[in-house]
Amino acid sequence: MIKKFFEWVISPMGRVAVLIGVLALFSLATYGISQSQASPPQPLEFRHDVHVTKGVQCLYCHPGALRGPSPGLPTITKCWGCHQQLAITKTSPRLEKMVALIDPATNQPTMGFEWVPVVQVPDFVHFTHRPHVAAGVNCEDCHGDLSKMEIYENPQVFNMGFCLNCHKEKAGDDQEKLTKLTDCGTCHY
Amino acid sequence: MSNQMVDLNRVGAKGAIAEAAEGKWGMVIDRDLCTGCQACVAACAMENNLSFVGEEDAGYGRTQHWIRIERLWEGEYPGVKVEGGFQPMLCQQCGSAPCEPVCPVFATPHSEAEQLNLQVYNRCIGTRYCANNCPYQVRSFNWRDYHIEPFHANLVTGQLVFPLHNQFNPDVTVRRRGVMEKCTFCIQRIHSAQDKAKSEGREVEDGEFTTACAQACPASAITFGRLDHEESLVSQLGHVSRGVKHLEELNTLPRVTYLEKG
Amino acid sequence: MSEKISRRDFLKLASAGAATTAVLTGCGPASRYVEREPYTKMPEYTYNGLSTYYATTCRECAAGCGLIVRTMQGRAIKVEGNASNPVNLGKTCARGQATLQGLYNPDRVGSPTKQGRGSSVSPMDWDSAIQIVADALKNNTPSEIAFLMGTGSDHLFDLVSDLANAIGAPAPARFGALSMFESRATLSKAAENLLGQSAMPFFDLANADIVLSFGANFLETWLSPVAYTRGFAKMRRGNPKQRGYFIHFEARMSQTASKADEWIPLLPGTEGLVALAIGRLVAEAKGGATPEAFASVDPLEVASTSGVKLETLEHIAQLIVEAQTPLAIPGGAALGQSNGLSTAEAVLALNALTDNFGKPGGVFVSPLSPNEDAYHRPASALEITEFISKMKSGSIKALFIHGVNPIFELPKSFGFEEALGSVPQVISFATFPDETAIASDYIFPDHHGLESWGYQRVATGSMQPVLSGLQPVVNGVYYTTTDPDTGADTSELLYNARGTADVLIAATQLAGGKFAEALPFKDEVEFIQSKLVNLISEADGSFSAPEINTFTAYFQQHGGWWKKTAELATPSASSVLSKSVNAETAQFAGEGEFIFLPFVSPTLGEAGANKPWLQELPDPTTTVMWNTWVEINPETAHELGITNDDVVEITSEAGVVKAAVYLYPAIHPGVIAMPFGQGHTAYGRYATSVGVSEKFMDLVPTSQYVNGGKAFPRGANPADVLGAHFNEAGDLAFAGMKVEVKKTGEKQVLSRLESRIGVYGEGMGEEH
Amino acid sequence: MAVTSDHLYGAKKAHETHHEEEHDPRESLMYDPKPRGEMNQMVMESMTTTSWKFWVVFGILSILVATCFFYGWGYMISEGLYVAGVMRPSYWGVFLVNTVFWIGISHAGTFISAILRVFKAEFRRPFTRAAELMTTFGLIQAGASIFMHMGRVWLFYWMIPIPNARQLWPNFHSPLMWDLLAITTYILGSTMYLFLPLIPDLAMARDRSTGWRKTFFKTLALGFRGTEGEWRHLTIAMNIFAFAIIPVMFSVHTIVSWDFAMAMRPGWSSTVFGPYFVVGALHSGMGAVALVLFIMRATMKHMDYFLRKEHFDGLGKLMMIVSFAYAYFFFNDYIVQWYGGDKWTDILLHWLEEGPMAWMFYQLILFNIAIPFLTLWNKKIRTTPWLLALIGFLINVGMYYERYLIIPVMLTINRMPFTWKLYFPRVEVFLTIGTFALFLWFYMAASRLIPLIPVWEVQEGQMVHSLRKVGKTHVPTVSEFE
Repeated sequence: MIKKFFEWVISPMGRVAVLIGVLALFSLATYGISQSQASPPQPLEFRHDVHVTKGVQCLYCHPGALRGPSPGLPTITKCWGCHQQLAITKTSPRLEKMVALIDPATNQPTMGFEWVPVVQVPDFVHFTHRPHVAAGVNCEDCHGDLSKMEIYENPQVFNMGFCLNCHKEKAGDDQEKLTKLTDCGTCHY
Repeated sequence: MSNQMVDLNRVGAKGAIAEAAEGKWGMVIDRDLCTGCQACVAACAMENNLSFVGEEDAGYGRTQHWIRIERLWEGEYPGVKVEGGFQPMLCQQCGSAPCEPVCPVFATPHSEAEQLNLQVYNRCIGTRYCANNCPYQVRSFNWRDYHIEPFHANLVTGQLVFPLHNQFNPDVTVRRRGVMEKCTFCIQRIHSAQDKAKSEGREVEDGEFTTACAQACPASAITFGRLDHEESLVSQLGHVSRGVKHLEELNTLPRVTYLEKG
Repeated sequence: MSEKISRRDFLKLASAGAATTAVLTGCGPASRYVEREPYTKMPEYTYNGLSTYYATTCRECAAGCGLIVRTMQGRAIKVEGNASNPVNLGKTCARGQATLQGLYNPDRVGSPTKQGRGSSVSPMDWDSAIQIVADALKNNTPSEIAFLMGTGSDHLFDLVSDLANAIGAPAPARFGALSMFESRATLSKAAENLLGQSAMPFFDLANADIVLSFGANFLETWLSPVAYTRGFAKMRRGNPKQRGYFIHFEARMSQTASKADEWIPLLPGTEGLVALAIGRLVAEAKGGATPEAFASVDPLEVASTSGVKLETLEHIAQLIVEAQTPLAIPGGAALGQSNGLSTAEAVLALNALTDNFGKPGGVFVSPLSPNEDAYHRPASALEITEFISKMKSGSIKALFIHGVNPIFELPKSFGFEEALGSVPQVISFATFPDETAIASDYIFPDHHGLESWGYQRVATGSMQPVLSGLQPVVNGVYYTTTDPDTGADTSELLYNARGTADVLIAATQLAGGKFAEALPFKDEVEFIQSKLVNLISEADGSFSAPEINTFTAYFQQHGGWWKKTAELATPSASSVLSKSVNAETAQFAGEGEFIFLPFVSPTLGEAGANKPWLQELPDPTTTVMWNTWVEINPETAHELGITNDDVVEITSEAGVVKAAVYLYPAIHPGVIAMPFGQGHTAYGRYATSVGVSEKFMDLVPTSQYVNGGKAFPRGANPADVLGAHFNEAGDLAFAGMKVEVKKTGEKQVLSRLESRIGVYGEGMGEEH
Repeated sequence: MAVTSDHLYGAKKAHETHHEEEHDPRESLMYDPKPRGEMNQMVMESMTTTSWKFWVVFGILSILVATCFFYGWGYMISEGLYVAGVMRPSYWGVFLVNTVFWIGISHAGTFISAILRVFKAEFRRPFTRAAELMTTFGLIQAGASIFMHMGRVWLFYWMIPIPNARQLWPNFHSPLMWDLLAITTYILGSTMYLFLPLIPDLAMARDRSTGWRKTFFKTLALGFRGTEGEWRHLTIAMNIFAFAIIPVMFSVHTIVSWDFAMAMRPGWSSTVFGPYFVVGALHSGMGAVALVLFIMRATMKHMDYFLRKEHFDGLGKLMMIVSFAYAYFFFNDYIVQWYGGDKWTDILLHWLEEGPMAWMFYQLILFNIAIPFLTLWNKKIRTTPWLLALIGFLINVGMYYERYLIIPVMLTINRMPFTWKLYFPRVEVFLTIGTFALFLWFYMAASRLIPLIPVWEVQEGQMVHSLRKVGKTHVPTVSEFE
């Protein structure tokens, strides 16, 4: 039996089989990674492209990026502020979900959307938007061109290499700046 | 994937030697004032998401305190005394730290920017060499996932709910089992203070912020601040005559100065 | 990589099998299991990762330290001291730091519960709960309604007092283990006798250059530990030219004593004599006639009875004579003696001799707190026994208990538990399922201190009159459930608690009639405003406001209201010296070769046992964690054939208690000491101890968990062996018991932080 | 290798006829040749004839490996290291004791086979392979023990210098990195060094076996046919490895010792640790070889022919010499440290001599120094296999004690008296049993799969040894044609 196995492995068919097996493993791993980057289901398929092309500033809905670590996700109150004036609000089937949440009597939302954050860095990475915005990094530098995204997706894997490349680039030849920007303690504590 | 690698050797022991005895952040602890009241220990635990380990493990030497208060005796009854007063012992943030060069994966590198010994939890693979090599024995290892023991949970509608998790400080990583941890001089506070100062276009002032332990200490026995600023309180206290560095003979260049009773 | 999985289903995985989690940890982020998603339906500003800070007041003890609580995404994250509050000036003690673990304690009472004295536990809704309270008020004749309250939450005390006055019920009785071990009644009585006013004396530690403490453990739990620790620090290092000198008289080296330059062990109960003897020596050294107060004592005799060498006494007297501003403090175990009052008087007399009344570094009378007419001291143990006998006699039909756990805190010999049996209806407002709550008919859980409104009077600890304010820093504790399919989060209230003040107001409204008139308020806040309103007109306040709403807003924003300048009253020293103090050695109750010296655990306090981090804090002097120990002098133990970790049986006339031995090198050979704070039979999973085997698999809800017979006491409660003996002021003579010590043969290894090899040289062949 | 059989038999007849009394050939394998085919057959039989006892032991070992090693380790990984006994200040426990111990064991193999091969010590021939197997299997256990010790073993690959998104290299300042490299080099080198001399025997086995064994040997023998050219290449390769592996061997254990010597700890930072550890390793290795040879001889068929008194005698002499060296370094280490007079070292020595683990300290001296000194002088003891095996066993116990004292017991004492605590192993016990079981399991499996006797070497030896008639007498001679 063992003998057969040996012979089979050595035979061309066997080698091909082994190769296929290895490939399968790799593709499985890659699939896992890609899955972790896919956008989670949202309570309402918010269309970034429409809003961005209409000229809505990112910071209008995500003002936290100016002040602190997290840009913040807008509550429905903010959405309704504009949308109550728009004709499309009545017509669009996509927006029915939102309209349903508005109490016609008070014209105030009864409850908020529970947005699911898409970009998630692990706990051990302490990322703060403020200094990045202050340093003149544009939103699209990391989050991609949202005028072309119907539903937001991460343009790339937010891993350490992605951060470091940019940090090194920004530091340039400035040794002190490089030290600060490549210091483990800058993000990990 | 970029081909150029960060040469962490530069940031490691060499960086520490380059910075010499001065350092950036430092602490002064007045043993004559320390009443051993454990407020600093509690404050540290609350700030840094330390896990409590329960009676057994605590007694077996697996406490997760980042700062502990040592008490040794001298003399015999009735003349017995606490030797030199209580001694709060925490990571000394050595300038040339024995823990740094021995880590095979740079999980405890030296921060050139802040002049601290960092502990990068997510890089740590748990060889525990650093803890062996620490002359002050101030590193603690996560022997298990103390935080998520079902023992601490309530069963609500068939789901485990951990009320105590609400208290976690989001600025500090909650450690999983198998990684080393230690006092960070509340680096999250350092960062937020620097960030604030920068956003207002100024330098961080002395006493603008402090570590959790110093903040709590009812006797104000702990002082924290910039060592490289002559006028800062900590560098002035650090130069008084009763100041000593612990195990100085090892030339670890500790950043914590103890003020003896005298 | 497998971030989504670990974030969404982690808890399931954690319970399902840790092997999976190992893999997750390997390829996933190190700690994604902590649910840090914000509660849903939060205002927008909570989303941007910035903290919000609220000022409130610590309710772990009655000192009234101001807190600033950092909150984020609707959670309280860190407790910091309120730098502007005159009591603690931004500092906190360990118990204050750990108060969050009370707020988020997994063992809080989840909802109003019909307890049925532990027999039939069933949850109920608040409406019926309020109905029950209303009926209890209405259906009983007012004189048969009684309120038993803790030393905390002064606003509730005021509310209940007003209610009691209006309906003609007896005034609420206040009590707490701390007030018992601090002998507050004795202090104020002594002040009344000598200084002419019944108030808390204030000892200006900060400006004294030599301090004599007669048992006052002011660095641990005594009166206002944080304030006194600040004072101590100033005394030590405040004056750059001179380092303050500190002498402590106590039979065992307490944490406070361990900071003394000279710790002088003496026979318990002789503190008064020693004080007088020192006074006499001082008077003689100063020359002139010996004042009446010290005339009766003979230093030589005192030296022999107390065990303090005459040279020591003379040397101390010399120090006092040379000192600029000497100060003597009575307190702690010194007052918990049959002669406690005269001890206090003797020490005050010593102060009078050094003529430091009303001088910097001397003795003052604490200012009354704002909106306080006179100092309401908590009930003395004697008054509590009277209360208990009233319960026994059946003249109490309905008993409301809030903020105190008498079954645990009172000595068994008082028989509170039995007395409870003869009270038809007992309603507890406890936040945690403690012994008393479980033994009552209903638990209507009050908010935790950090969730509640209110104010706290500062009886002592600050030079100014201070009224510390409470406000909710979080609106309840929620838990977030995640829909595994959509990933949508929903938040539910985890602990359905309600402010007791609100409950009482609602109940009175429901009861109608004179009850409704007694508390004519919409809610708790309106009542508090009614108490604050007359502060608006007060001058020299920390802030001023035109009208009450603004005032209340500022009050909450600043965490209280206080005068800018000190208002310490200066007592009259004139009569003190002329009045003779009859201090004789204390009487000890019971037979036995050892004097029993209980003390409040510095880390646990009276109610810290259910906070895991306080349990994990090593005791400052013994470094023991999570348990109770018995301190015995090594020589004594050697004679008895007892060694470390031997479980001994301590028998007094009042009862028996068992605990493990700690050979304590710094304790009087004739004394054994034991910390108070452990030994709970209920009060949550951390206060009780659970078998290791079931520890990790047991998932039943905690309400059943603790009193479901699974838990057994962690440590032991020294109150069990205390007999009903009192000093002249009616305080418990807790240090006045004689006990037998017997070896049981059992062993229980105490968890110590210290190393027995390194600190005591065990197994090293020779000491190192 | 152009050796005709009558050349052999000539020599044999010659001494069979005369001089029985002068020279007893039974003592020496070299002067007691058998026909080549017969000898090969004996080896094959020793490999193929398996008694039920073997399977019983093998089964028990398999169960032990499954439970103690794999289940135990899996349990520890899933539960976290708290199931082990390690704590502050003893962060390293039995796992690293095992690592050092197994690396020590692994040394004997290379030492015996490589050094003796280099110096052409003839008595080595029959048991080089047994020793080399010990190297490989021992190193496997050592590696496993290191991984057991790690807190997050699933991330071990972070120690391997590969380009990665984090843009981080491992830290080459760390002795653990040196360890990793040294041990990997050693395990690769020694495995190849094990394999090369195996080829001719595999080829021999291939020609004498059928069924799956044949396929197995065929695959491994790489088509070796025994031609002149093949032999030349093989000999060259073996010589290269024999010379190359020796410095590697010395460096490996020196580097292992640096894990401790480089640390800032009383008792550890000792300059003599390098050679001390190497000698210690040889000491335990020799003992282990003696033990294994005894077991082989007792259990396997025909082994009493291949393994004789002379071999145990030579091994015994070696053990004694090594124990001398060990004694020197042992006392050197402790006495020099004591003479240093450092406060903490003094306390540490007190701890060792008077502390609760003192018994271990004194037994260590007894087993490692006293017993070898007192016994191995005696040729009778040296040539009694079971006695020598017993001594070897005791030496190994002693050496295990030594490592245990150096790691957890010395770790108890640091510069912070407040933290001193004594370590007790918990789950480590099972995992240790597991590693030992796995080692034996490998060995037993190998004894069924490959010839444990390098039969071609024996034959080669027998060919070059002969009794020649010079005048009236016969003298043993060795003809050099290697």
